[in-house]
Amino acid sequence: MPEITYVEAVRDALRDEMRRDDRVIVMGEDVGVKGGVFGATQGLFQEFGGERVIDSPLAEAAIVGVAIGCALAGLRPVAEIQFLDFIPPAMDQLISEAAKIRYRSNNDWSCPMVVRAPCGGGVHVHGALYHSQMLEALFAHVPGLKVVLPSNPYDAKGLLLAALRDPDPVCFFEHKGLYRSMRQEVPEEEYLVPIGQGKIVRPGRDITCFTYGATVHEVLTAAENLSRDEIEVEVVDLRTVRPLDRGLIVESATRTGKVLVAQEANLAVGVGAEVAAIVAEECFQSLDGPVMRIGGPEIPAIPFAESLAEVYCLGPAKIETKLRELAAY
Amino acid sequence: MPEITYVEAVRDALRDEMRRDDRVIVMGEDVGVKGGVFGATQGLFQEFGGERVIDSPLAEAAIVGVAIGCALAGLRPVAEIQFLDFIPPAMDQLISEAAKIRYRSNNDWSCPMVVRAPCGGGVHVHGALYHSQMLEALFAHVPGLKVVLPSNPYDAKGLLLAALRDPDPVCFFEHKGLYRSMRQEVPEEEYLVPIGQGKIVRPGRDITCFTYGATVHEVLTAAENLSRDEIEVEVVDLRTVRPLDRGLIVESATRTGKVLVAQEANLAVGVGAEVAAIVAEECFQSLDGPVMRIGGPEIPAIPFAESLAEVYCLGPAKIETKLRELAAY
Amino acid sequence: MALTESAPVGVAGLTRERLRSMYQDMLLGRLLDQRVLVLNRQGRAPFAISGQGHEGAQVGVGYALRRDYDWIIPYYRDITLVLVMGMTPRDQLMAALARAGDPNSGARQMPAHYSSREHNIVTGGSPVATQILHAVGVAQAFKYRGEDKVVVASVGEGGTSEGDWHEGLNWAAIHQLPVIFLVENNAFAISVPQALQMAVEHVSDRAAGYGMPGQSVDGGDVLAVYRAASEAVARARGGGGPTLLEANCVRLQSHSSDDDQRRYRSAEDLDEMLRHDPLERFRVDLESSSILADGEADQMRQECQKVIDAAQAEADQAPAPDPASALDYVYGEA
Amino acid sequence: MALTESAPVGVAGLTRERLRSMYQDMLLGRLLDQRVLVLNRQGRAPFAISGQGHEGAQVGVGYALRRDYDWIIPYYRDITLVLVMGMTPRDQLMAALARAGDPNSGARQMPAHYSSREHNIVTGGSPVATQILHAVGVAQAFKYRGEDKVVVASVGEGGTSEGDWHEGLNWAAIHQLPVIFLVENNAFAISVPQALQMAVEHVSDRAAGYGMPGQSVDGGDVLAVYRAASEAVARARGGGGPTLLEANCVRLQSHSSDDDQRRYRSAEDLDEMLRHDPLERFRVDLESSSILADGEADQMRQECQKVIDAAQAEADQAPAPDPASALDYVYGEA
Ligand SMILES: Cc1ncc(C[n+]2csc(CCOP(=O)(O)OP(=O)(O)O)c2C)c(N)n1
Ligand SMILES: Cc1ncc(C[n+]2csc(CCOP(=O)(O)OP(=O)(O)O)c2C)c(N)n1
Ligand SMILES: [Mg+2]
Ligand SMILES: [Mg+2]
Repeated sequence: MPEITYVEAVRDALRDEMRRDDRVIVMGEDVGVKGGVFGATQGLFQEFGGERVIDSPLAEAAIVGVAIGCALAGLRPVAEIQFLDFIPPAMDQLISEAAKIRYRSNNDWSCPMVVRAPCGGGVHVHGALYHSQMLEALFAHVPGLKVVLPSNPYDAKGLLLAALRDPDPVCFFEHKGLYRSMRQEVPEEEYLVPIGQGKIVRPGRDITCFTYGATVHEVLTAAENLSRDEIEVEVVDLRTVRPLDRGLIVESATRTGKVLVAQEANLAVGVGAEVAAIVAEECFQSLDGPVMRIGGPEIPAIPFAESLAEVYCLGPAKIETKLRELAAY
Repeated sequence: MPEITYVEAVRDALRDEMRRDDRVIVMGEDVGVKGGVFGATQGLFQEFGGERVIDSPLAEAAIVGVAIGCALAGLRPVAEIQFLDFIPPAMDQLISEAAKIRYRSNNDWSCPMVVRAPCGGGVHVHGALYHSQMLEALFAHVPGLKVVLPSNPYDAKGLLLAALRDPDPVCFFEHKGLYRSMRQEVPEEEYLVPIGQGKIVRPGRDITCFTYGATVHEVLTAAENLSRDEIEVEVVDLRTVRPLDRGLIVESATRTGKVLVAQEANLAVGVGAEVAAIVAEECFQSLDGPVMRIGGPEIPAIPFAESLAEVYCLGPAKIETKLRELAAY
Repeated sequence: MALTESAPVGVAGLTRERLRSMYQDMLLGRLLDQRVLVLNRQGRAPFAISGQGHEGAQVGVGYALRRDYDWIIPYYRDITLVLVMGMTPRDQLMAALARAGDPNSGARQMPAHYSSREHNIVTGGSPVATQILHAVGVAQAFKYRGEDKVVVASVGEGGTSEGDWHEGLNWAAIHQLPVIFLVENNAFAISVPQALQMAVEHVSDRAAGYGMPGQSVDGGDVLAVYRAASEAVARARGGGGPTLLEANCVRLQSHSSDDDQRRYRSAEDLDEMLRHDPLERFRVDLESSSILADGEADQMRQECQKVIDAAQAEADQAPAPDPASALDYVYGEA
Repeated sequence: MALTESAPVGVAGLTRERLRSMYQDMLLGRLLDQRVLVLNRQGRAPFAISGQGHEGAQVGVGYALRRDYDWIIPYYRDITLVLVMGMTPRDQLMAALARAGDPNSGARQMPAHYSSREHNIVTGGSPVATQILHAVGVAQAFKYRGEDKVVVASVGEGGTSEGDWHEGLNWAAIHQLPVIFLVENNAFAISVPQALQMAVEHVSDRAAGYGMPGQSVDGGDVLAVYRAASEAVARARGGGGPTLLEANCVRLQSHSSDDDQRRYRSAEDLDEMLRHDPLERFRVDLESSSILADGEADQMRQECQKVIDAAQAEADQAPAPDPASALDYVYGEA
């Protein structure tokens, strides 16, 4: 199996599905000749032409709204938003329209489409306030949408193929900190990773840490450090944050009895709050300690200067401290 | 003290503050001659003229974006969104711009403004999917915003006056189910209800129910029913959902040991999840039962037909059942 | 009078039969609209929004399309347009009374949120102007598949202030897509007059700025609308790209059953409107050119009322939606 | 050559001194821009976005305004415009090197997100075109208070595709507000050429659709821009409402330090651009009309470099932001 990067996995999934299904078309800013600002659509314009790989005007509501129209008319559009930070202009099309089309038409119409966007930041990534945000909570709140955040190349390809075949709108948020930093063996042939299933990426008996996106790797590093002291942390990569894998959440939390939720996004009213609330309601009798959360502080996003960015970002050390606190409880 | 309705309280606050402070101006669809579709700006155009009470074009991003510009230039604008359901086109202006202006300019600029919108629905209100939504979670997630949802005329006036004097953008969401259904004695003179403070609207020893908006009244009814069986439910009206009154939440939950969070909005990744997560983390040792939530089911919003709307809406009976379940735990 | 030019053989390339049918559809739309308002006043239909005064625009455009072939994405005033495209009074009364059998949404949405996959009527929500972008996407799909279908999206003049409207027209012009942007300009957006909505006289003045043809027509003159729409349809079908078509209408009723336009419009203004009633104008034209015989309009009216009565009887008996179904269809089966 | 018409006494109502000062500002902007790119290539400035090729447009507009009286809401290419309005190379290098002393944002934002309350330069974020609406609001406040100030909002031609742009122009025209919508059209939005951004030749073709005057000028000709901008400013100040002013520029560098325009633009295209360099053109004009003597431009260049060197030396020494400050200023004190 060839080793490929995360962004190559995204591109391979798009290319393979476009070869297989001519209803799949791609639209977004700079997705054509340039192949996307991160190269996620590299080569597609050359292979499939400007009718299927459309360099859109600079208008996010249009990118999503036109994609909705394409979906209504039987295509399988992929809308790329250049940075997740620029999805708010398309929010109305996503939450008022795409999410509600099947329900409001009593199943007469549907809207199968994928909205892709790079998200996230971190120290040493110079994205600052508007090229770093994790906004998944805004979509995870909305019935009718599915929200996926793969943490590695294998999942990126398998989940994107699943998203492309899903009957409903899927928000597919790719962590740009992982795009080139992570290589992995990925099958060349087709495979699907089902939407809505989390995965235990490290089994452990003492604490469960639920997380997703790039934070998975920071949690894994922290977990290794704790393992040296024989504290075994189970790490669950949620992978999909809407719908959440409730079964896995409850099962793992019940087994370990201690839970930390770690997320890169701002903490308040985030996905981690939902996970914590599920655990607090459904695992009450099994809990051996408070359900803890760690995530972005109460500032708008990651500032530019490294000295400031560090305050926002988690990193293994902060996570380790929190895990030790919970372990000691 | 005169008895006035909720919508009159809103109008009085606007009028009084416009008389006091000529930096206050109002803009939105139909806020002028018509006085707003619910009458919340009735009489203002006649008293203050078209320069201060601006009938805007049908463009929500503009209503909020122009208000931001007014605030930057030293005014105290009030932007009315006709229904909260129609705020998503303005989301970018709210969460990318208004919320971040102070932070991104390192306190050089600020954005004091109020965004008002009627929200919510219920059986017998014919709002359906797009004239009934509770979208506060989308804003409660965003640092830089404040989010207020008064449950009665007294708070509506006092909180709106506080919002109008706040140095930062305040989302002020008024429950339209309460606009005319609720009368209360409200002082004619000025008073402020501080943003960020919840209120125990019914003390109790057995369970705390945290809630806000119109649901407060449903919870109170349910609490009365339980009281007949000597189960005393403390009802906390959160009033502000960003920032949450963490102190009160922890204090009350610690005291009663049992918590239900009730909200009209969709449950997943909502304000109730945040409250539950806070309780689960900070009150672990005091809890005598699972932290429970009740709220909107996993459907987009309140359907039109009454038979369907009932499935969405809470109402005292469903809340009572849940409270009894928790009490029996 | 355009109409009498070539009567009695017909006008605007339309046979006498077709002209009569146009009148009948306008009439059916008007009467159905009135019925819904009555049901609302009786407290039986919780909400009503009227298309009275827009029938000329709607029938003119509808007749320029190929039914069950071309697509429309209507807005809430298009009661008559959707009738032309294949909906029935029964369908609409099911919606007005919130019956399970409402084909638009199963009574999940307010009435006048039209939808029918069978008739290529695309589902719409309440947010104004979002549908403009959907129409562009539908047209993009037509073009991609090499189909010669056309899609019409309608909106009020107030809706043209929304960002989505701009983004949609711009995109359609760049890609020369087969879409017609119909603006039913009734001079008011609820209470906001056109002068507070835009600083131009005609919405169609904006077409040039997008690089597409634009035209304003008298929406009170169904045949003028038909001609303009037919031209736009021919252009779109032939690969000539989009058109901005403005039809100037009158809003004979208040914005909706929750509004009272006497509070913000003068009595003269309201009176003056009546002179532009498209239904009355068309009747007079058809009668004066003997396409409608004396008394025939009344007879048609009675026939329409019968259809509506029967539809109402059916809707009256029809069941409300099953509560259990409220949770269905948030997602499809994978 | 417009310039030689009335030289040596000056042109376009500008004294010789003022013309020289305009050149000097253009030069300073260019050289500062180059320095930031060097710092980026050295790995010291994490991000850079260049305004090279836009100096004519920016100085032309800036000189038409009253500094510390009128307002601007710039975009990321306005390095030279903000210098004209009062920012210094030191300010900008503090931002490039992410120093605590960055007056724009305290190094919270990427460089080129200009802001200075002192100089009436409104803070901007990264989302394209949102600032258009803020400018309209600022102008609304001016009008409400009866002030005769003017605000300029700038944006690229790509930004005109956003809904916010439409909503802003529409609002400003309705209320006849003192705002100038400056579009710096460099024919590309990152890699997307104008023809995929709009179906019209000139952005200014859109002005009529909003009911406001629109003009396209050669952004390579600083004096032409100055004249057009002065006219627009006079109109706005006098209560005559908004103007859409398009300045056609060249984007001499790639979109940003993360882009390489050779991947999507032809070598001829890139070569051809150089002929439109506003700085070179102005120098030749000033020299041929003896407003600049031989060698003076070189001398000015050296002076500018000295200013920039000193600024860089200061920025080099300046401290990074204190981590503890990261949590400040989310909210103000009530
Ligand atoms: C995004 C959005 N904002 C506001 C509303 C509320 N609203 C419904 S119709 C309407 C006026 C529409 O006027 P116009 O577009 O002229 O159409 P008309 O009703 O006159 O046919 C408004 C403000 C809405 N439905 N959607
Ligand atoms: C809302 C939004 N979408 C996308 C981007 C990413 N982006 C930044 S600049 C740019 C191109 C802008 O082109 P143009 O407006 O022509 O200005 P230019 O850079 O050419 O001066 C894009 C797509 C953004 N910053 N904001
Ligand atoms: Mg109208
Ligand atoms: Mg450009």
